[in-house]
Amino acid sequence: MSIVSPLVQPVLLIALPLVGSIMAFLLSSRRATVGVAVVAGNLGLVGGLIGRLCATGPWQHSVGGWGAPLGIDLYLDGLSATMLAMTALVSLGISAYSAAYFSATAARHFWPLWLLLLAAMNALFLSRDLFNLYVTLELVGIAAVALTAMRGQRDALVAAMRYLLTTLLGSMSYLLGVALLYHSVGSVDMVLIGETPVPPPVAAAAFALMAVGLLLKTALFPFHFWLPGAHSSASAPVSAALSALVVKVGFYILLRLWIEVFPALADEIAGLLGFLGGVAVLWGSLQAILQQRAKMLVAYSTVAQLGYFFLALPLVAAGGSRVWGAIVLLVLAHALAKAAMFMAAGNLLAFAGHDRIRDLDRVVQRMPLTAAALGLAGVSIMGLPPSGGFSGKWLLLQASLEQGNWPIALVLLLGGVLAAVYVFKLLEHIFTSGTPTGEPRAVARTMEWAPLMLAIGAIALGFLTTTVLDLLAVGEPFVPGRRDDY
Amino acid sequence: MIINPAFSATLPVALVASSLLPGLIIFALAEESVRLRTALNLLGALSKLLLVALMLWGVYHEAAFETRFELLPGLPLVLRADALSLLFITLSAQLWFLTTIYAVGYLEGSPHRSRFFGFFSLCVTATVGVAMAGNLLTFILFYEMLTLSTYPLVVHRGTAVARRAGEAYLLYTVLGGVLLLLGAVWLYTLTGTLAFRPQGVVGDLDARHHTSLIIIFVLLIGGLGVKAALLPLHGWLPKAMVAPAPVSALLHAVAVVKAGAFGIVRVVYDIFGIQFAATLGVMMPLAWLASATIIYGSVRALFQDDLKRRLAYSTVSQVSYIALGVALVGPLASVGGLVHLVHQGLMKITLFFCAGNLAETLGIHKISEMNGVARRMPWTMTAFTVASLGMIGVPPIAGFISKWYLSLGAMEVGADWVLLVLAGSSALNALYFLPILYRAWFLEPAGDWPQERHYPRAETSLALLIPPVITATLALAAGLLASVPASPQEWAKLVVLREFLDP
Amino acid sequence: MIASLPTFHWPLNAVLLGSGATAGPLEWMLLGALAVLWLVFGLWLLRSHTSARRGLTVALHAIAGLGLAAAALASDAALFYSGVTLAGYGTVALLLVAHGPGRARTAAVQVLLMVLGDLALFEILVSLYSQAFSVQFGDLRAAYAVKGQGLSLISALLVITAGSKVAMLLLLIPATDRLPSWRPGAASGLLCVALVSGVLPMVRLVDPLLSSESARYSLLASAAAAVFLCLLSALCVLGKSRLDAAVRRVSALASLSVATGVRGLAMLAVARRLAPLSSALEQRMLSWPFAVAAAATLALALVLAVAFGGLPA
Amino acid sequence: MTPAQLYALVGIGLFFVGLYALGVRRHLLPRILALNIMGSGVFVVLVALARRSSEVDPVPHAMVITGIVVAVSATALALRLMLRVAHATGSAQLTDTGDD
Repeated sequence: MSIVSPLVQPVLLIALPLVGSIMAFLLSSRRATVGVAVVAGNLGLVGGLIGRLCATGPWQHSVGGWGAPLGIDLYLDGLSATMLAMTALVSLGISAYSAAYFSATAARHFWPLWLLLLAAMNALFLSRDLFNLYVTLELVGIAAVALTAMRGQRDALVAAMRYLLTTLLGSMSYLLGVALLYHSVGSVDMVLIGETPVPPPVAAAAFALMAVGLLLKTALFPFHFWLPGAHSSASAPVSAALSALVVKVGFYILLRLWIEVFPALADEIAGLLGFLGGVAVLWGSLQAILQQRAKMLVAYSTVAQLGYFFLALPLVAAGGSRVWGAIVLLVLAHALAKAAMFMAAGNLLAFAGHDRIRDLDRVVQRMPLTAAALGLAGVSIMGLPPSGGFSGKWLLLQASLEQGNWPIALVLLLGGVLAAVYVFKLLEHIFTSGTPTGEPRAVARTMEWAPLMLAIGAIALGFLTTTVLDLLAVGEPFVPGRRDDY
Repeated sequence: MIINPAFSATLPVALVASSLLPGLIIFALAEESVRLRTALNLLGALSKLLLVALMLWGVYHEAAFETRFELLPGLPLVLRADALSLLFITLSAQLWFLTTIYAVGYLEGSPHRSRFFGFFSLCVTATVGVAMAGNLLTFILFYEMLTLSTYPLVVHRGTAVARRAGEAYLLYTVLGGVLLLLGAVWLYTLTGTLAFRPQGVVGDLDARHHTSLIIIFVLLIGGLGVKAALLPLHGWLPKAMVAPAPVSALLHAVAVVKAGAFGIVRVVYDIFGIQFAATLGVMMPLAWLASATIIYGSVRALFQDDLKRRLAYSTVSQVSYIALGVALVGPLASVGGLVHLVHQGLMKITLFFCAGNLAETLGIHKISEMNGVARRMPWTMTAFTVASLGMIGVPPIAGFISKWYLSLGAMEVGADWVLLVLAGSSALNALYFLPILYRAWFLEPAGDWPQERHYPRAETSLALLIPPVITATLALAAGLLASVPASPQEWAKLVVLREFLDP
Repeated sequence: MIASLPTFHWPLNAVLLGSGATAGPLEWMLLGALAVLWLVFGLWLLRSHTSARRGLTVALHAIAGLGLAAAALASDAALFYSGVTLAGYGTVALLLVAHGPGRARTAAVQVLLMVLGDLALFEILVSLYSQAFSVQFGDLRAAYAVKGQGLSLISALLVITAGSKVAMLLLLIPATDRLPSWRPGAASGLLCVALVSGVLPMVRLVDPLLSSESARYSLLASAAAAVFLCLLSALCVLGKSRLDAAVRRVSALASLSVATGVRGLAMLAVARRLAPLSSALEQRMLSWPFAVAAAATLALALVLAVAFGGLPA
Repeated sequence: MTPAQLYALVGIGLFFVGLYALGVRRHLLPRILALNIMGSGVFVVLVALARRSSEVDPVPHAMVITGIVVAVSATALALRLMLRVAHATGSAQLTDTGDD
């Protein structure tokens, strides 16, 4: 339990990173210290919130006493708490890594933007009306783009630009959908909209617009064109943040819409999204296998892993909250594992000066911790036990077999095999003995420990499955319209 | 018998931890700290032996050792020690101890030893977990852990050949894991439980599920058959020969191959139930497959000149004895199969130790280089002779007991063709082992050895010499004293009595 | 005189499948014969040029002798079988040590015959056990009385066992003119093996209370099988030069018959002891199962002969 | 057709004009402008549809103001980024995909 009164906690959750970001911007030194302190504090706050949540159940807070529609309502249930916890954990790892990673000059750009991103994400997970979601989404996008461009190399800039155009387009289309909905309902509150009848054509149009916008941001195949470039060209911690957290944001909103606003419509397009998800799994994995550079490989693996979330959607209609739980498990597992992988790949890059897989022999051997991080994260990505990835996959496989949905089951299994192929394409270099190319540079301890810790987290998630599922169930976020019974 | 419940719940965990913790610590050790590493290894191995002894005593007096932990909703992680698992644990604990000593001597001065011994311990941890798994989920968990922890050992040498072998190993085992996973989840959707129970858990299913049950059986056996090197799935085993000798010993005698065979036993007896499996009509095909593997492996072994490859194919053949004993639905055959789980381990590990000694001391890898080697290394070759005669089935060595019970079991269920298979296998074993012995004992050495190394105390370093001598003695004792209480044979009878014959 | 010898019984429950050893009149006599022959064999070994490997020779001789004793005294199948195999492998190894690689092909055929005989013996014991559920010879004999009736595979296997073991002995003959001196010594070793692992099974398994006048027929049966096997194997051994080899074989046969005359008497003694049980064999072995068995034996021997062709010489 | 609906249609028209431009133009500046046009289109829709009954609903206006602020900041970032890209690649267009 944290000392701050629970009513202010959610606000602090947004305010603390914001203040931190401003401080980091104003300060001339010690940015890293401030940043890490803020992120650690953020983790503490989230811990307190979760404690409170488990004690009293879900609750709502109107900022400054102004209620909806004009004011801003913050809302917390199991799902948002889980996402907050994921963000807090992963961002702590990333911050620890970045503290050692960035030079003083780079830190001047990194920390303010990074903390801003954190604030935006916290706000997003806490807010529950469509317009706030739009604003926060936009903030997340802008911060993410700025972080991507930060490295300043040519490819990074180009990728960032493409990323920016994509994300802006996505928000526009999303916002138009919000406008249409507002017209027929007169509110942007999710549950309200979910409960009021909307003329089908309007609803369909709105959902289509919002869904497309979010899919663009979530980089579901075939909207993934911008992702590999952006995720591989950014600097390591940023790539980790993008892959682990930022892409999940769009999916989170889609998930909320799916459950609260458009349950009927959603089930109709479930098949399509499931199909796209399946294609994403296979296509992303194959691309990953074909890549010659470590970071590109990891980036494409993100494309594949995102596919799993959508692949499972056809199951939710019959499977209910257990399937949702499995999906969220996969989201968590991927967040931890992928952050670890990107940071480990960053270590390789920093150590060898390149990330050509071919020439990685013996580079990895001299960084056992990084190698271990890669290996453990790989276990979760491959979905081997014990790991969060395995738990999620098992539950999905179970649901798909119960519903006799063989295609999904097969894609799940095949995806695992392909994942094994590309993970070991990296890992087998740990053991081969070659000659180091170029003069290796030392890598800071924290930069080795941070990814290892996150990877261990991904493994530990396999043992905490039931706990996580219980936390998720608080406030029954997966049952439409449960908001008004607290 | 009354045992403090807290104690009985912690013992399985302790058994797993006794090799897991040393392994994790060893990873962190520096390459140079040989003493500490060795001390940790032996400490772990000894404490495991102690715990196993405790458990043997307890289980013999029908105490129950069980630990549960909620892993997935409705699917706990269960570690349980029953007679069958102890048969396997005891074997692996003893052989792990000896293999550790051997490996310390074998890898002296070679690079990446901390990594090696770390994964070595993980590998044994996984094996113990496989042995104690109380349900299929737990089994899969440790089975995959075994795959992952063995891979680094297979590719330890780091050569291109080793890497290819590792790729083959992964290809086979990962696909096997997929089959296993699919089968397990499917089974779970039908039965709602994956627990290992005597007489199985699927017997009371509706008859319309029988087709899917047969498919599930095929999936599970396919997944396990990869590690057990059943006929179409054995390809990785001979390739994996590039690994250092202790690893081959571990692969063939203690961990990987045995885990597969053990899994087959578990699935047949504790998931499907032997009688029900027989009524499903899946056992006879399994018996045929096993027999085919037995003959095929022996025939392939005939034509290998590389000693370790010949031994590898001999493993392909010998391990299927276990599957065969299970597949011939009958108590005597079961005793034969189960007891062979131990006997094959003892004999095969001896053979690989000796092969390693030849390679390490004289640089001999091919059988054609072995002329007169027994004059240079009499003790090693004596151990080798005992083990290979045991493989042929010559009494009073352990192999005889296995063959005896298998043949009896075959006659008991009226499957007389199995006698021909066994006789043929014995003849083939003689055909590919006796020439080796002939070369080693009766031919003149052909000049100098490829790379000879001299040791002050004995024909080779004692760490390399003592383990094979011990295992050979054990193999001899297991046969000669087969009827003393708690001998492998007696224990296997106990298992059969408790698990399969009790109503 | 023989019957007055004392009878001992040693139970060995912990050993193998729970076995035991018995020493009665027959065993004493057998032990005596074996001791003499085995001593001759040992002396011959020491005389032949094996000083370099004397240690090995002595060890092997001791082990094989132990095997012979165990087989002679065993009152149960498992111990008996262990003794037989020990004696067989040990003796062949000794011959190899004595002759050196020069006799590789001979030795190979002997090994193949030995393995063949052991396999046959194994199958006999297993199938009898599955009838009797006991390894004691008493029960096994009862089981044989049941299973061995009429056209039985077991009788055939029994003949194969005996035949193959005796053939190992006779196999020395055609090659003798190229053996070192004291060749009767070599033969005496194999004679022990033949007695213990070829003839003794019949004594143990076949019901001895039978009319004696048919003894010669049944011994003839085994001998015939042996000669068949032996000639066939000899062909494999001598490879190319068949004609002169054949001639030498005949002459050598004569020479050996003289040389082993003494032991012939010993054999007669045993044969007389065995006579009663022989008619039982006659009933089965002069019937067509025996013909089948002999044919099968020939075929098998042929296969083995081809198979071992690639062995190092 | 009420003026409100007319406005709404205009707004939607703007949105798609912008979308079209975003699709066909290669140079970055027009693309950024196109995004702004799309944004304005959405805002027009919001404001227009705000009038559903006799009295005007203030919430959409609040939203639009917020939205404009966001759009402005986004545009600023986009323009800066465009300059950097132009400086780095020599052309203000997105040439290669960056993932060689």
